[in-house]
Amino acid sequence: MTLNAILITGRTINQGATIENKTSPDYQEATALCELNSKDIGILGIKPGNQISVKTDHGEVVVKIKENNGNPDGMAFIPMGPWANAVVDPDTKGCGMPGFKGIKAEIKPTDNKILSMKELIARYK
Amino acid sequence: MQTVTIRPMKEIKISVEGENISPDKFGGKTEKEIQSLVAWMGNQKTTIGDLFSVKVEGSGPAADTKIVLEGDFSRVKRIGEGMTAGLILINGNVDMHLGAKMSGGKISVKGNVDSWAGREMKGGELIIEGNAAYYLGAGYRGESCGMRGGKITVMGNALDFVGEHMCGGEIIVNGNTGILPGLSNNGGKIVIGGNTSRPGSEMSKGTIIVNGKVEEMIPVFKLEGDEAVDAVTYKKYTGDVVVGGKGILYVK
Amino acid sequence: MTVITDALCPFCGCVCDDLTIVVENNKITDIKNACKLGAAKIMGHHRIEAPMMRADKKSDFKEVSYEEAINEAAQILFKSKRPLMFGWASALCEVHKKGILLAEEVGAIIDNTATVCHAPSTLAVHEKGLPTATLGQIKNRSDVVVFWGSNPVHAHPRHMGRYSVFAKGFFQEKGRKGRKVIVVDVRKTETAGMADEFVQVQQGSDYLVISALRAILSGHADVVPESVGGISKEQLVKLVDTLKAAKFGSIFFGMGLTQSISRYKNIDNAISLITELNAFTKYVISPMRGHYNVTGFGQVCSWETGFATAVDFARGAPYYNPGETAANDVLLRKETDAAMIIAGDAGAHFPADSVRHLARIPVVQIDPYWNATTEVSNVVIPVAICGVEVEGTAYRMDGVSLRMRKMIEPTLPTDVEVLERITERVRELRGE
Amino acid sequence: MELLIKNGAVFDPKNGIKGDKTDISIKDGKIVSNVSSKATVIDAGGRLVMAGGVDAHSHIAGAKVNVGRMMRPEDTRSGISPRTKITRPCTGYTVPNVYAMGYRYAQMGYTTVFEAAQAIMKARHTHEELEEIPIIDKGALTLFGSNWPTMDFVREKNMDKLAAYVAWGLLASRGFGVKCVNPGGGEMWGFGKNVTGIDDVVPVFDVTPKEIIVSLMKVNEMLGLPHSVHLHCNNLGNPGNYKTTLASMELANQVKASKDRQVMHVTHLLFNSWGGTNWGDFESKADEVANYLNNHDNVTGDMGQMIFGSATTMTADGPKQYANAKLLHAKWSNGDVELEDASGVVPIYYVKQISVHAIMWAIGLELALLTKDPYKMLLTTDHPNGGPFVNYSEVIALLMSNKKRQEEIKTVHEAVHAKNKLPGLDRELDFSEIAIMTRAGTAKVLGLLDTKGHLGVGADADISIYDIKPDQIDPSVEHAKIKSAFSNAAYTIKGGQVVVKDGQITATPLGRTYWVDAKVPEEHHTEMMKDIVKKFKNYYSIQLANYMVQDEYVTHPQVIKTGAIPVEVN
Repeated sequence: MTLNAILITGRTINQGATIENKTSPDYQEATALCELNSKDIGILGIKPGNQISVKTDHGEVVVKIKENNGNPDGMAFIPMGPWANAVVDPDTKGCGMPGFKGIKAEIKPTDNKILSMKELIARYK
Repeated sequence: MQTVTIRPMKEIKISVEGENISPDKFGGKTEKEIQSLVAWMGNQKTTIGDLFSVKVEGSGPAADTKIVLEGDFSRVKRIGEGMTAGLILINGNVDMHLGAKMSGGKISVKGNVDSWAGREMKGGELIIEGNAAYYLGAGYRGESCGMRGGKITVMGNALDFVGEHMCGGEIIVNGNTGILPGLSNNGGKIVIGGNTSRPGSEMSKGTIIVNGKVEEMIPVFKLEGDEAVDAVTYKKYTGDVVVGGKGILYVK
Repeated sequence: MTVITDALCPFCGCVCDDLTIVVENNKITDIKNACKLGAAKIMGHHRIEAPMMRADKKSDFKEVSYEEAINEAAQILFKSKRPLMFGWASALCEVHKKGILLAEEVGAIIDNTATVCHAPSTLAVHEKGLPTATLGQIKNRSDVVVFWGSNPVHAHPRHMGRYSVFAKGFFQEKGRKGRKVIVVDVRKTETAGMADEFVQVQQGSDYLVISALRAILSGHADVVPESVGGISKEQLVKLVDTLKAAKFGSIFFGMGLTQSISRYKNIDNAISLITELNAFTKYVISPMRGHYNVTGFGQVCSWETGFATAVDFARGAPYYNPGETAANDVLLRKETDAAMIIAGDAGAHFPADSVRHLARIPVVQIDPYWNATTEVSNVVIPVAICGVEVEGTAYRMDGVSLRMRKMIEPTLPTDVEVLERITERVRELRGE
Repeated sequence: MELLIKNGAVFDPKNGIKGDKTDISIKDGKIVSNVSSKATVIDAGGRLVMAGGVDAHSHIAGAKVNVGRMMRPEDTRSGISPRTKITRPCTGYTVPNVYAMGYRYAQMGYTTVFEAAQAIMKARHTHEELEEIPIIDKGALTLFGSNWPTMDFVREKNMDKLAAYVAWGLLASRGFGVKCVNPGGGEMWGFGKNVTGIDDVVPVFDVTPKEIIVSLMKVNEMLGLPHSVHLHCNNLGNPGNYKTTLASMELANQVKASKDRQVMHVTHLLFNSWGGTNWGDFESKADEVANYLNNHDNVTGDMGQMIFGSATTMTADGPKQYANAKLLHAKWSNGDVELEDASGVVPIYYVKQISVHAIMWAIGLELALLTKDPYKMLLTTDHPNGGPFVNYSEVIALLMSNKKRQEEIKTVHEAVHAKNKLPGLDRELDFSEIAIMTRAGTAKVLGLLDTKGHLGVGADADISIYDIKPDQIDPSVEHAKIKSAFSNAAYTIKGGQVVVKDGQITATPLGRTYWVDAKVPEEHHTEMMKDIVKKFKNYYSIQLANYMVQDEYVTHPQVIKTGAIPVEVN
């Protein structure tokens, strides 16, 4: 199943607590995830902890799904970091700030592996 | 009549500051004199002659000078900045700040222009056959006035913040614009042929006409009813009511 | 064993200054009063131990001497026609001063992490100014506290306790009970869960909602439609009444406003709302700044260059225009031909296209930690940790200047030493 | 290092020199009676020589100045010049960067400047900027007028504790003197309100501005501070405020000076000498204010002269700035500082054809021309409130030439004829009077006349040479030359070093920072600190241990020691 969502990115406490330790599994655990509400997770037909692919006009990334029922329907949240930034809108809109929030995304379950920070960045070289 | 034709000699990757490419700077000058004018590229102080081939035909003052730009100028900023007279014909795309602060003369572009075209323009005319990016006819950071006079015409589309802080003059965009056109309009006229969103916020004076669809209206306008402008019927709004604005927004 | 009291936290913009640090044999063994974020940073992580270099970014690094790495860094900057020097938020003001001088000398663009955080707030300040106050003013007086697009429970864990919500103050003896807390956000965050009122706005509609509030406040509720940004007119009218009823109101805003559609214009509009509320009662507005000294970079850069950030020194004099001179602007245009990334992680926090360009050009990194920027670097120079191993100045989110303590002795050179040596070497290369 | 300035037409009012050809000998940064034959000689060639300029009131550093920069990139982009081998880049007109502050003052022949207001809690920031302002000596006045401890001790009528607090506050902020801005108003602005005069009661704290002013003057003299209380009156910027100003000045009679200077300095009087009841009947009352000064020796003032064009108003007077922003529809920054004070920043553009602006412009000049003794009316523009300091030469030219004034009057709104006395004033100040208003007088008002503002032996070797030959010029007629000469010094010498030659910066040494270390009896300090500790525990948002400015922020201190108890010698 596919979910069309609006993606936002931002801080979380776990992302922050591991931010100076970006090669650690803890950082990946805290950051390579996407929060959706249980209804949307249900639409995807998967469970928290499963992998999903988040695809936007700007890229695609595989992250783990996490339940957050504070999200309204159709809202996806990925903590700020390399995984989120693989799919955000780079356009600075004439004011220097890329589009880290409000990006149209297509979310699907996937079996593809979650890349580590190093693997993710290696794709850019 | 003086005609100056310049053309990049190689691909330009790092933006060149082209404020010296202007009839006011070229008028009455020889090829050699034009070649020796400064053109910064990044942190390198170079000259127009280092970067461009220069051909001069005839001689004349700024008002009788035509500059023809051949080739790719998409990384040349500030062309025609502050020009007071003459003509610049651009046969391709150009970078930011085209015709910034110009007060007279005419610039005509076949291609696209990057952001801040016609920034703080006071007079003259800017014709863009392609698209414009952000802040068309807008101001500089913190200034209370953007465009004050003159006319900008865009045949294609423009992005966000068209005519921000406009205090006078006229902007016509035949296609669509991005969000917030005419933001804090203080006396200019903006005509949008296509669609836009969130027009006219904080406008105190001036007019915005939208011939396409307005995706989102900012809830600061009073609907006055229908009104015909040049035989076309529009919904007429006045505002921004928050700032006691006397601006008029016509939406088809 | 040494116990350091009233130590300052080098993590977020709260710069809490009431930490107690226990040091044994130059190792921090215990912390009191710090939140999870501060404790994690101060207790320390794996560090880069020695300078490293590589010519090919796909190959592994080789350890080199500081001299070699500094020479290479200087060569890269010296040769560059369009260098970018980015980061700075996790470093002290003393580092910023050295960085701005070096940027001047090599004709670089210098920009800081605010470019993906609160730089839009600065753009809004250019338009409207900033009616604000120190955090103690809020603690002592504020009876209505609004968090708009900010989530302190996650990003500034002690903010509510120390300054804004639970804190007791002179005119707010009851602490939490005396304050009305409102959260405006696109989703029900943990902060929203603690609020008296949660106002759920549709993503991207903040500008419209603020305009509606301004219209209602100015007596023009008649032009406001029945629903704006997913909020009913009724709730908006009620919200305006609540705001007006305050004796001292404060709004704290975050990246929900700076990063959404309309960007800095959201804040521009919010500042106007605050200014207009002052016709009725006292109101202030404050950005929730992220890194502990991101505010400091803006301060130093402003007094040294006149501009807060994104300063282009290409022509020897400062030029400023975010949208043109900010880090992502020049990276996305592929103009940058060399970069120095210091005390900030562009590799992790810039969009993929920007990082792709960094991967193509020579990159010098100065940082204590291995991070995503390291992955795209050619020269990596590890340094001491500011605010833990190095003392110096930081500016709290409200602009209060504080002196960070040294908790333990550094084993590596400081940012200041490294930047001074690079600057000296650049001067040598110029033949001075 | 020895230097000898020969053939200068020296104006040194303190030492009674009025244009005489006097040689000045300099050794090790000081003026001495003679130097050896090895001394470098500067031939002034009959040109005007004065002590380096001293500015007692200018907003050059600190939080609100930087707020001005942050909110005004449109100002920063004016006045830009790139770095040179000697100088860092310069930016800005009304809110210049730190380098431009130092260079531009030095280029005008100024060598000492005092920042007019710093909150203790933000003093570290002030010093960070002062440390980067090149060339000039400087210092900062510390705000005390709405601080909670001040109001508590005033209410308790405990002058010992108040003196101890002022002494401690000066140490904490590395401050030079006591600034009092709209006393009580800063606290009331905490809830968006203000006081309307000196007798209003500040709620909860239960004190009046009058009590605050008198108490601060008392402890200022108890402590024997070099400078007097420096007052920004209540009601500033409101028509009719001259009554508040006169009432405030009268308070000076309640206190005796501890030294040979005023007990109250009322600053930027241009903004406080207003008659009328609204903007319609707005008029000058400069004559009333000047008349008061002419008849009293315990109060001094400065002009706060207005300059047409762009300015940035910035003051600790928070409520005034909100009112300004509303009136002008201008962008507005506010900066409340917990338990201490407020501040606001609003840009303004002064227009010749706006009647109120024209009347204001004339008020400043009237104050200088109607006050007989120039020691009582210093030259300032309250930079950048009245206008940027780079315009001092314009003010000097206006004061020295009635012809220039009459020419200007023709270009401004006609209201000045009805609302001001300026059109009828024909007084023209001479070089000695200008030297007093910009040097000797400022130094005397600040309490620094031993080493600043004169050219006698023992003074700091801060000297300016201007490209005018006083015996060959008629300032009344040749005012353009006067303006040009005072804009760009032929030489500025700072601490014996040539820092400016022909208007160009030649060296950028770092000047010193003046601050006052005032001692009080230990028991007073201890008692006072009990209150302070409580305030930090309960109300401040930072720890007491992190409050005081550390030595690292004042790398070239010039400490003046004073005290309520006799200082033991050796």
